[in-house]
Amino acid sequence: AEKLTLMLDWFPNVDHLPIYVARDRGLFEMAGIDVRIVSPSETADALKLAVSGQVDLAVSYQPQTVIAAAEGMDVIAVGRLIEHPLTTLLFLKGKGIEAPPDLSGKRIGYTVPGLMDVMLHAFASLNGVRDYTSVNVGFAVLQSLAAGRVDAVMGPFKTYETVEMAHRGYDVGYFELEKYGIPDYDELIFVCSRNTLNLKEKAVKGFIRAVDVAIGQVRSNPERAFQEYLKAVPEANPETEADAFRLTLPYFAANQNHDPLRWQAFADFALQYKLIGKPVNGASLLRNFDE
Amino acid sequence: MTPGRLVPPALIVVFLAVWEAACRYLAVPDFILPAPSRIGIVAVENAPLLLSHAGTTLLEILLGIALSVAVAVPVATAMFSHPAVERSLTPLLVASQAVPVFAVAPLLVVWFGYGIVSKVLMAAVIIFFPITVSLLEGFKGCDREYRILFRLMGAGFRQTLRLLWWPWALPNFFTGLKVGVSVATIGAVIGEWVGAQHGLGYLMIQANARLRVDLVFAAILYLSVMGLGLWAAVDAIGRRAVAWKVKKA
Amino acid sequence: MTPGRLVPPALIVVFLAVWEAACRYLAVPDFILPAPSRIGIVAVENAPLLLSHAGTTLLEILLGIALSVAVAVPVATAMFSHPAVERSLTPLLVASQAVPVFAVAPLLVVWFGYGIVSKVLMAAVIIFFPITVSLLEGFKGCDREYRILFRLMGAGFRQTLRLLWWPWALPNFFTGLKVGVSVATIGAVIGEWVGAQHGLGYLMIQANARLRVDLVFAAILYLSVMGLGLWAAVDAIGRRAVAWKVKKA
Amino acid sequence: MLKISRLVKRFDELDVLDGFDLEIPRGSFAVLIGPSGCGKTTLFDLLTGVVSPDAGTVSWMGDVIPDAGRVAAYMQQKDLLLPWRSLMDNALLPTTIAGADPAASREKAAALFQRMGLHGFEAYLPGEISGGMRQRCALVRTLMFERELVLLDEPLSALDAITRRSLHGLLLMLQQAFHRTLLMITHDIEEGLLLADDLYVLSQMPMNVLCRCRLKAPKPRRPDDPELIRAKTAVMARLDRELNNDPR
Amino acid sequence: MLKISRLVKRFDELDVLDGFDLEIPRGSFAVLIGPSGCGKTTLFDLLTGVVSPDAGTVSWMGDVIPDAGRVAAYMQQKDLLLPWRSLMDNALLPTTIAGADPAASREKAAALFQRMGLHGFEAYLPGEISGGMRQRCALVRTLMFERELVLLDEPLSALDAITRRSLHGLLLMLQQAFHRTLLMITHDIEEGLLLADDLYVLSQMPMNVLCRCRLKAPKPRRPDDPELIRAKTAVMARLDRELNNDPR
Ligand SMILES: Nc1ncnc2c1ncn2[C@@H]1O[C@H](COP(=O)(O)OP(=O)(O)OP(=O)(O)O)[C@@H](O)[C@H]1O
Ligand SMILES: Nc1ncnc2c1ncn2[C@@H]1O[C@H](COP(=O)(O)OP(=O)(O)OP(=O)(O)O)[C@@H](O)[C@H]1O
Ligand SMILES: [Mg+2]
Ligand SMILES: [Mg+2]
Repeated sequence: AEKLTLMLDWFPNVDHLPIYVARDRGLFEMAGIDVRIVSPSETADALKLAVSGQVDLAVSYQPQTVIAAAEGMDVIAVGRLIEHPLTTLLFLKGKGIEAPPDLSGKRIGYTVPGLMDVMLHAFASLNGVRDYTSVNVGFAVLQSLAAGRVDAVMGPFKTYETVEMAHRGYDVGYFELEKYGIPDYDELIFVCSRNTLNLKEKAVKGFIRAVDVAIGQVRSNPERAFQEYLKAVPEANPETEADAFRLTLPYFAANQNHDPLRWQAFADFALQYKLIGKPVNGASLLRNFDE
Repeated sequence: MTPGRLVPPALIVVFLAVWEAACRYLAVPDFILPAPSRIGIVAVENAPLLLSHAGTTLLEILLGIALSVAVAVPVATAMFSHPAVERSLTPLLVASQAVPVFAVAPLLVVWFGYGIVSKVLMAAVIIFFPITVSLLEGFKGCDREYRILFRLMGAGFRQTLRLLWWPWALPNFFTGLKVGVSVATIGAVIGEWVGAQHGLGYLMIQANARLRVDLVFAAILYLSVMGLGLWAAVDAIGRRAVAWKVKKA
Repeated sequence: MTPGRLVPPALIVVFLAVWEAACRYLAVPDFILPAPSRIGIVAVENAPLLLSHAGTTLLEILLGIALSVAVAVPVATAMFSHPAVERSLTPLLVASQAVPVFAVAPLLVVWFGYGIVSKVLMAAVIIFFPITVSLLEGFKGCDREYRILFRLMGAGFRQTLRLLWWPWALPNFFTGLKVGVSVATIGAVIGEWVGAQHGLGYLMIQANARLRVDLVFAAILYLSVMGLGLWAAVDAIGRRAVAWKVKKA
Repeated sequence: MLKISRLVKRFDELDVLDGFDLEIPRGSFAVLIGPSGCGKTTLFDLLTGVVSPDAGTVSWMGDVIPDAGRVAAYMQQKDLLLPWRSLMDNALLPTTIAGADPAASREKAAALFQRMGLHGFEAYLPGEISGGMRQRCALVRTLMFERELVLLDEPLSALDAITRRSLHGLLLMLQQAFHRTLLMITHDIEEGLLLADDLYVLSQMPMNVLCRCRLKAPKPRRPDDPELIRAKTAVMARLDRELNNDPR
Repeated sequence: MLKISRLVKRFDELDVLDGFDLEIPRGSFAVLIGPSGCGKTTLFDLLTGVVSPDAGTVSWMGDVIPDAGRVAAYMQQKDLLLPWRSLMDNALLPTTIAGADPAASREKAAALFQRMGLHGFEAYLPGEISGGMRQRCALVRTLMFERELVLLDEPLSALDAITRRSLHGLLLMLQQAFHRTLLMITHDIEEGLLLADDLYVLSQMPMNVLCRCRLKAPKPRRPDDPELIRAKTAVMARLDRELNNDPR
C-alpha cells in the first residue's frame, strides 16, 4: 500500500470523524493506501507542510487556502470535508442582541488576528454594526464571554463552542456568516501541493474517494460511527462531542465537487476586504477527481 | 531543600484555601479557574491516563536535561576560554531566546520529524540558556589569584578546568540547572505542540481545545509535581556536590 | 560584554551564511524558513510598522522587568531571612514554572482585561523566577564569617542586608537578570497573543494567519535585537556595579 | 572582669577545649601564647559567640552572659575586609552600623589611618593593598568599634618590626588612656612580654593554661630589659617542652 | 643565578618599583626584609609573572626569561588553599598537575605533614583548621612542587616560635641537602638572620635595597650568637631610620 501522511488542521475532533471511520473500516486499505494521521502545532502548519511536501495532505480552510494562493504558495484543493462555514459570530443571549445592528457600540472579540478581525470588519460593514470596539481574545473565547469582557466573539464554531457553552449553562446565540452577506465557503478542505498531486495522484484520489464513501456511511449510521470515533480518539469527551457531532453531521460534504464559482466569489470578497493583496483565480486552485 | 523539607507547609495550605474559597464564593466558573479540590478529583480519577502521558513527558525532559547539560558544559567552557567565541555566541544565544516556538515548529518537523527528537530538543533548548549563562558567570567569578596559582604549577587549560574552574563554578552550575529543570517541563510541553501523539503537553492541548480546563489543570498538577521532583533531585545532588561549602560554615 | 563588543563577529557571519545557503540550495521553502536576506529586506521595508509594534512590546517588557525586580528582591530577601518562607514558597515557585502560559493567559485577561497589565504581568512572571533563584543563591553564598562579623558589630537584619548580603549577591542578581531579560521578550509576546491590539506578538500572529512568514521572522528579528539590547544594557550596568571584582583582578 | 569557666568545645572527634578556665581583670592586658592549632582562635570564637560552646559559662562583671559578643570588639585572624568597599569605608563600617556621627567617625578613622601608616590609601580597595596593609586596616576597623573589651587575634603578625613597635604604643594607649580590657593572641613572645600584664602560655589540644606569667614592670618596656629576656627564655622553654613532649 | 635588572612597576599613581636590581647566587638563601607595603610581594609577583613589569628584565642562569614562573615554586602570602579539597589533596595538587606517581607523592606529602605537625589532619578541609595550620599546608604544597628556585612570602608568620624553629631546619635542609635557591620574605629579623646567606633591607616605595647584610656564620645558627645580635640591632636601626625619615 502506498503511504500517505495527513496533517489535521488542529487536534482530532468530530470534524475529522469521517477520516477515522475511513481508516478504521479499512476504506483506505481498500484504496491501496496507508494513511498516517498527525496533528499540527498550529493551524497554519498543516498547509505549510503540505505545500512544502513534508506531509502529503493537509486539512485546511478555504480562506487560508486563498490566502496561501495569494502569497504565491503552490497549493491545490483536492477534496472537501465540511462544506459550509462553521465560523460564526457568537454572543450570549439575554443581553439584548437579536439582530446584527444590536452589536453597535459593543465590544466584540475575535480569535485570530489577521483573519477573524477582517471577517468581523466585513460582517460589521455588511450589516450596519457601528462604533464597536474589537479586541483579540485569542483562544480564550469562553472565558472572555463568560467574564463579560466582550459581548460577542467572531470565530467560534457553531458546532463546538455553542455546545460547550450550553453544557456550562450559558445560553448562546450566533449569526451564521453565509446568511449575513459573506460568501459561502467550505470550512474544511483537503489540500496538497501540485507536486505531490502529480507524484501520488492515484493515492490522493483514492483517499478522497474513501473519505467520500465514509461520509456516506457516517450519514447512514451516525451512532455507530460516533462510537468508532470515540475508540479512535480516546481523549474525546463523549458528552459534549456527541452534541457537537450531531450539529456537525449536516455539514459534512455531500460530494467532492468543488464549485469554482463559489471559490471565486470568496476570493473576490477576500480581495475586497483586504484579506489578500492580489487577485486569485479560484478555479486554478481546484482539482475535481469526479469530472 | 531536601525532599523531606518539601512537605507543603502553612503557606501552601493557605494558598490552596484561598484559591478554593475564591472559586466557591466568587463563583469563578470551572472553565476559567477550577477549584483545587476539583483539580484533585480529576487528577485522581484520570490517574492512569495522566500517568501514561506523564511518562512520555518525563522521558523527554530527562533526555532534554541530559542533552542540554552535555552541550552547555562544553559551550560555556569554550566561551570562557575563547573570548572571541563568547563574543560570537552570546548574541546568537541571547537572540535565540526571543524566538517563539510556533515560528520554528514547522522547521523542527521538517528536520526532525514527529518523533521524540523535536520534543527533546525543545526541552534542551530551554534548559540550555540558564545553565550556560550561570556556568559561564561561575567560571568568570573564579579569583584571579587561584588561576595564577595553577599557572605557576604548570597546569594546562584542561587541568585548570577540571581541578579549579569546574569545582569553583559548581554552585553556579547547580543554580542554573535548578532554573533550567524547572522550566524544562514547559520546554517538553511546548515541544509536544509539534506533532506529538502522546505526552502531557499533547493531552493539555487536547483538553484545552475541548475546554476541559479541569483536565488541563490536572495535567499541570502532574507537570508541577514532576518539576518539583526534578528540582528537589537537583537540589539534593547540588548540596552533596558543594558539601564543603556547608561544612565550612 | 559591552555594547561595542556586540558587533557581530565571524561566527555570526558564518551562521547567517549557512542559513542563507541552506535556504537557497537546499530549497527550504521560504514559508517554512525565510532566508536571512529576505528577512532583512522585509525588516527594513516594514520598519515603520515593526517599530511601532516594537515600541508597545518594549514598554511591556520594561515594565515587566521593573515589576519583577520590585517583587523578586523582597521575595528573595524574605525567603533568605525566613527559612519557613523559603520552604513554603519554593514549591509554589517551582511548581508555577510548570504552568504553560496558554492555561493562565485567559485568566489574566479575565482578571486584568485587554490593557497593558496582563502583558506586563506575563513578562514579569517569566523574569521573576531566574532573578529570585539567583539572588537567593547569592545571598546564601555569603561566607558565614562575614555574617558573624556583622553580627558582632551589632548590625541588624536590614543593615546586614544593605551593607553585606546585597553587595555580595549583586553578581548573582545580574546573572539572573540577564537570563530574565532574555526570556522576557517571549513573555511579552505570549501575553500579546491573547487580548492585545498592538505589539510584536500581535503582529506575529496576524502575519502568521496571513501566511506572511517573512514578516513573522522580521518581527522575531526586532524581538531579538530588543533582547540583545536589554542584555547588553544589563551587562553594562552589572559590570559597573561589580567593578571592584574586575579591579581586583 | 571577664571570667571563663569550664568551657568545653569539641569538633567531631577533636577535643579543642575540655574545661577551660580563665579570668581577666577589668582594664588589664592579657596575652595568649600557644602552639599553632591549639585552640586560641576557637576560644575567641566561643567568647564572642561565633561558635557556641558545648558546655561552660562566660561572665562579664559578675553576670553570666551567653557570649561576650555585645561587650567585645573582635579583630579576627582573617582580615574579613569587604572587597567592594574602600579602606576608609571598611574602617567606618562599625560606626555606620552603630549610626554614629559620620563626620566625627571619619575624622577619628583618618587619625588612625595616619597612625597606622595607611594615610593616602583611604580610597584604595582591599584587593589593591598589601597583606600587612590589610591587617592594619582590619585593626583600624576594630578600634573604630568602641567596646570595653578588645579581642585581638594575631593583630600584628604581618607587619615589620618598626611598624609593629609603633602600634604597640597604640595598644598600650588603648589600655592606659582609654581603659580598655585587652586580650591578645600572638606568636611573638617578645611582643607578648612587652605588652602583657598577664601572659598565658597555653597547651596543645585540649587547651589549658600551662603557666601564667605575671609581669609587673611598668610600660612601655624595653626589649633588652633583663626581666623580659629571662621571661622569654622561660616561656620558650615551656613551649618547647609542651611541643616536644607530645610530638604531633 | 637569578638576576633582576632595572625592574619597574607602577600601579596607577603608585611607583612601587622604579629600577630595582638584585642578584641571587644559585644555591644561596636570600632574605628580604622591609616595611609593610613597600613592594616585596609585588616583586615576587613580577618574578613569577603574576603581574607583568612595566620595564626591566629577569634572567636565570644567564638567560633572560619573561618571568621565573617556570623555574620557581612560589608560596604566596595568602594560603590559596582550595576549600573543597582536603589538606592532603591540596598538598598533592602540584604533583597531580605534573602527573607524578601518586603513591610516591602521597608518601612524600605524608612525611611533610608529619614534619609540620599536621599529621592526623590530612582529611580535614581548609575551612576546618587554624590559620597557622593553613599556612603550613600551603608550605607543604609549595615544597611538593620541585623547582630549583623557591620563593616564600612570609611562610612562617602565623606560627608559634617552636614550630617555626623546627621549620627553619626544614628550610635549611632544602637549601643544603637539596641545593635549592631560596628567596624568602619575612618580618622577623631574627629569623632572617638565622637563615640568610644574604639579607636585604628594603626601602619604602619605590622599593630599593637599603643595605645588603652578608652573613658568613655557619648554619644552623643560634639566636644568641653575638654576631646575630649585633646584626639585628643594625638592621632594626636601618629600618627605623627608613620609616621615621619618611613618615607616611
Ligand atoms: N592591584 C593593585 N592595585 C593598586 N595598587 C596595588 C596593587 N597591588 C599592590 N598595590 C600597591 O603596591 C604596594 C606594594 O604592595 P605589596 O603587596 O608588594 O607590599 P608588601 O611589601 O608585600 O607588603 P606586606 O609586607 O604588607 O605584605 C602597596 O602600596 C599596594 O597598595
Ligand atoms: N570548623 C571546624 N571543624 C573542625 N575542626 C575545627 C574547626 N575549626 C577549628 N577546628 C580545629 O580546632 C583546632 C583549633 O583551631 P584554632 O583555629 O582555634 O587554632 P589556633 O590556636 O587559633 O591556631 P593558630 O595559631 O594556627 O591560628 C584545630 O585543630 C582545628 O583543626
Ligand atoms: Mg588562630
Ligand atoms: Mg606582602
